[in-house]
Amino acid sequence: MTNVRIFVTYKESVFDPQGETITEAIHSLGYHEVKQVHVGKFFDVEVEGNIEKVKETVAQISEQLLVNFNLETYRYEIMEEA
Amino acid sequence: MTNVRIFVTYKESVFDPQGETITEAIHSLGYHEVKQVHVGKFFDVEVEGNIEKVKETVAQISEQLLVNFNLETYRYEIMEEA
Amino acid sequence: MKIAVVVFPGSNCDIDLYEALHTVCHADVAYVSHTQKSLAGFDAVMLPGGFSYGDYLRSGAIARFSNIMPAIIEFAQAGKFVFGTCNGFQILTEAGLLPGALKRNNGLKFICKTVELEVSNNQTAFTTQYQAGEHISLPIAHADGSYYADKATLEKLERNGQVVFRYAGENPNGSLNNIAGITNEQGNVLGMMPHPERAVEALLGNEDGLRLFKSILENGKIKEEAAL
Amino acid sequence: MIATEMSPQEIKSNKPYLDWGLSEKEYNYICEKLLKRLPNYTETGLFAVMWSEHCSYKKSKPVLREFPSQNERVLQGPGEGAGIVDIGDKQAVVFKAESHNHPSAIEPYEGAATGVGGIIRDIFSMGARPIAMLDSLHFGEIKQARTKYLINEVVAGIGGYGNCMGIPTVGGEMTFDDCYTGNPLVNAMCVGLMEQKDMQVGRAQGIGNAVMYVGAKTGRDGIHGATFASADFSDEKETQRSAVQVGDPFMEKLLMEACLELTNKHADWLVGIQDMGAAGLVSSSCEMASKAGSGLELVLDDVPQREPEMSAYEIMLSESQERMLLCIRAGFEQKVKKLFEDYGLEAVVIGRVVAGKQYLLKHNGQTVADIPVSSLTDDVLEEASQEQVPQRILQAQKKQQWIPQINNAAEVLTKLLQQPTIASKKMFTQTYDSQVRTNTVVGPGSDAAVLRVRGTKKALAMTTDGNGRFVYLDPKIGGKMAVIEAAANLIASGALPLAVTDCLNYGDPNDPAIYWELHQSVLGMAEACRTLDTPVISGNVSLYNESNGKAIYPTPMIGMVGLIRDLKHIIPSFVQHQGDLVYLVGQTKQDFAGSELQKMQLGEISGSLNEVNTTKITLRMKRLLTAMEKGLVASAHDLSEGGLAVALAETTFGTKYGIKGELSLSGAELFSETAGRFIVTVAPAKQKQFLAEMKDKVALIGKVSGESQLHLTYQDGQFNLDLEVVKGLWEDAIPCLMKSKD
Ligand SMILES: Nc1ncnc2c1ncn2[C@@H]1O[C@H](COP(=O)(O)OP(=O)(O)O)[C@@H](O)[C@H]1O
Ligand SMILES: [Mg+2]
Repeated sequence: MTNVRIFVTYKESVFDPQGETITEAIHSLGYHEVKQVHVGKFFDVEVEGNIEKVKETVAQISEQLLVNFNLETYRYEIMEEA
Repeated sequence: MTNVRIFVTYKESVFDPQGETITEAIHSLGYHEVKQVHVGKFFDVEVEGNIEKVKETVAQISEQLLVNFNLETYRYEIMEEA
Repeated sequence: MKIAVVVFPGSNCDIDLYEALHTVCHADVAYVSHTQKSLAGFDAVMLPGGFSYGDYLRSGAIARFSNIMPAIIEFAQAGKFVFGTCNGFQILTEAGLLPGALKRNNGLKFICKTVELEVSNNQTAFTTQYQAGEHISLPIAHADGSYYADKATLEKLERNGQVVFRYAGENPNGSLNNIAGITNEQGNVLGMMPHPERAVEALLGNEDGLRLFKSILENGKIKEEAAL
Repeated sequence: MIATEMSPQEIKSNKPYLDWGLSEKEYNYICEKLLKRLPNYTETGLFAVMWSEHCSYKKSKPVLREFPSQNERVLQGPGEGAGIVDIGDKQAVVFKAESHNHPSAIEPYEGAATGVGGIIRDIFSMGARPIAMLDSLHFGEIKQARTKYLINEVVAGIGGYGNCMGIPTVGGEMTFDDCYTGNPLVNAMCVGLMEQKDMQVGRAQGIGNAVMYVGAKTGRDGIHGATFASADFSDEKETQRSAVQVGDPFMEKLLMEACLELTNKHADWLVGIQDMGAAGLVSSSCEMASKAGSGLELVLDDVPQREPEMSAYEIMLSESQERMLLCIRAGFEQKVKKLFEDYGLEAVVIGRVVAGKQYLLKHNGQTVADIPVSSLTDDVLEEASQEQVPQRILQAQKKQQWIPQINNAAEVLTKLLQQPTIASKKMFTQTYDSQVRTNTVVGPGSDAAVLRVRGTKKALAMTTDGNGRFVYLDPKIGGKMAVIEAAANLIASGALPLAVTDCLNYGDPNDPAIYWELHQSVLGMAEACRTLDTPVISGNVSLYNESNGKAIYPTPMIGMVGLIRDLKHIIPSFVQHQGDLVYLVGQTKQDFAGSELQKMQLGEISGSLNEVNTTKITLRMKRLLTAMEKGLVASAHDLSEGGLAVALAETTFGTKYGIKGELSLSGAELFSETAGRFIVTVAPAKQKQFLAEMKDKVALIGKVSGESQLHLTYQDGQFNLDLEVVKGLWEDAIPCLMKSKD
């Protein structure tokens, strides 16, 4: 069993209203040392099989389902193998 | 300037309907080797100041704003210092 | 002309579309479950608003893997009419039948209100009963309605006249180019965030959506007659 | 888990039940009188939740008996998931309200969302399709960041759930007062529509019939949530509360559609159906058995579980959402399973109706509970509560009444329109889908919401109203006023009030002053309900609404539904034509105690209320309704917070018209809040008939004008106000407060 974390973020060029709103909220709390906030989501998945197969599966579910390439890109990290 | 990534996840016993629904969707696509999906979000923040101060700020904005302790917990990683 | 209204798990404007077509327009319409694999016998298919699969992951992202989707895609490729409103529009973009994507409203909140729209193209099968450039009012009700596409796609949409409806007053959600509804290149697939099916009866205060359904029915009939 | 459970002896000596809300006296009564032995851990837990106020109504029951609950239209009164009222054509309207105050104070989004989810299940468990949601929300003044957060999250939770379900949220109310700062009130009401033939009950009967579980799996959510609702808040406790329930509206949508298919198409498979709400599986199953006088056996190993190694106690007390319990005729289990499977849901047999009257729970091959069903539901110790008139009331009666000085009525009106309780709530209501399923004829922003009944000429009007301030100053009169206000909102929309649901929100009932408030206000509400012939068919009690030892205003919420016999009779709240005559219906008295004006000018409320004559007001409202049904009324708006002046301004908002009026009232009386009054506009051609119908008990106060001005001449002055300007201020007031930094 392998634990993989898949990170999904908006592409650079896509406006992220949530990031803006949170940045403003942080500033209004007085933390002006915080310059920029970007928000992303991640998926922690547990996958069975050998590592090559796992990587393949992760790429496939990301590309088919988890990521919308009009807006988003992704990256993943193998967290641990067991 | 320090880049920090703050990870926010649901606490253990909290029901995550989104994760459940995505897991089912992945299974219905035929990827039965994927056992469990948990969804989380992350915040990439750029913070000014020395590292100790940065850590303090990150803890404060997480606790005051980014994390709902009724349901969520958080962890952060220093990504890079510049 | 026979119209299918597809019901996905979590669709909730299915009855609104059905009633607009059946009770108000006296059209021949039937519900089709997402579990079906065929649209045989139908001449048009409509995807209703709602929260398919709870809008979990992204609006429309999971619904596009339904059993019925290959039939809808085939239908679109065959040049038959496909219409999606709100969640239906989101599903059509996720399925790649329409370009671009619908992201979270700039204000981050769900908005339910009536907005002013411009009919930017009245030459589509869905809009022939409107005047070119006419301003109409339709309700919106969504949290993820901010239309996004990259620059090249936007230019192409504009060049081809694929932008059919545009927000004419305030832009309620941050959609690029004020886009509220688009067609595919062939013009037989329309997706829009506003809800024309909520605006077909004077009792509910607005009839501006009626002509959209009448356009489809009329153009469907013309097509049928041409085929004979 | 199970290994670490306390033994019956340990329970007796360590008294964990005290933390679960069961008193020493109750525990002893259970041991000595009911069981004649010591209850084990699971059993003690069952008693603790079932005997909580939330489930047993042990404190409030004697008072609730005061309410009228029947008339010839009522098909189902209190006692089931929701009340049912005949609306003709073999159809019925079903409704109930529910409070989720304590969960929302802790976790506002999920608290509000699961409150909505719960009340929706109550409606479809009766066999009715939910057609509308309303809410009643009371928060602290919009000052602190925490209050703003609570408001945003509660509103988002209500919208998030209702929007996803495709049930329009069509109306409600929202007030702001310091007393709600630490303990906001979040009440939700759901209205459903059904064919009378589809009526269901929550009963488990017929030996051998199956008890089936459907919906979400059981987790350790909100264990002891029901008993939390019975213990007040203090700031220190806030951080330690246990697992919050999370709502899944998508699951509930599937569950609703599947249950409606079962109840409406396969009634012959079904014996009873009930939702699992507070106190989850224990309360739903033992109530279903108790109502039918049956015995029940459940095998807890068969309960679908989300988490490993749950104990019997946890399985029974879990408040996981989106679950229903069915009693299915033996032999139809597979059919039911298949029906739910088609919706992607699992239906599981978890037990049977058995001979006798015991409540038997099996887990891991052992009997973990074996107690009489009735001991959980019927044998609850009802305790007589102490009552005492609060000091503030005794003192108020001795003091002179406050009479405002009005020097600049236009300025006062302008400021009143910006008071949060009066100001536009659009920034919140537009986050609710108020139109989905295309029946909403009148949505948020009018006196009552109106939905047509598809396929008929009928429409239903609905409203929620409460006014803690009046009830605080005089519970009995305030109680009457709450009911009158709800009825007035329906009448103003052209509807005949049918029946009432309520949420009774009060402080700690062990305080004799608070119990007195509860009792007196119920007496007032009951009297008004009797006069109006609007029985109370369902409701909910929420006690212990206190924070740091200070109670909220006693705040009963009245939810009322009315029938409009013909769509033609729907009356708008807004003026319709230039030249129409403006009438004031009802007399204006010096009613300033508890008014919005008093609150604004003094910063607090005080004084005592003048008596309210419910008979007279009812007669007046009936006449007005008749005039409406005869087509004599162009628009109507009832007078509430801010009185006549505010109502006159409101009734023009969103139109291109204004009003030019001349009144024999004083400047102060423009803001008096005498109950049961309306402003009505009438076409000149209909004037004579209108007056004949109203028996001349109305005053002509002006005309609808073509420009957007409110021009008023009154006893001691006059003013001219630009309505466009004040409408802007009225609309921006709440958005400004919500944005401002504290
Ligand atoms: N929290 C809310 N949810 C939905 N609708 C609301 C809410 N608060 C106020 N409204 C709507 O705003 C309008 C005005 O409310 P209110 O001032 O309480 O009216 P009234 O005084 O006539 O009872 C009503 O249409 C009501 O339904
Ligand atoms: Mg009113």
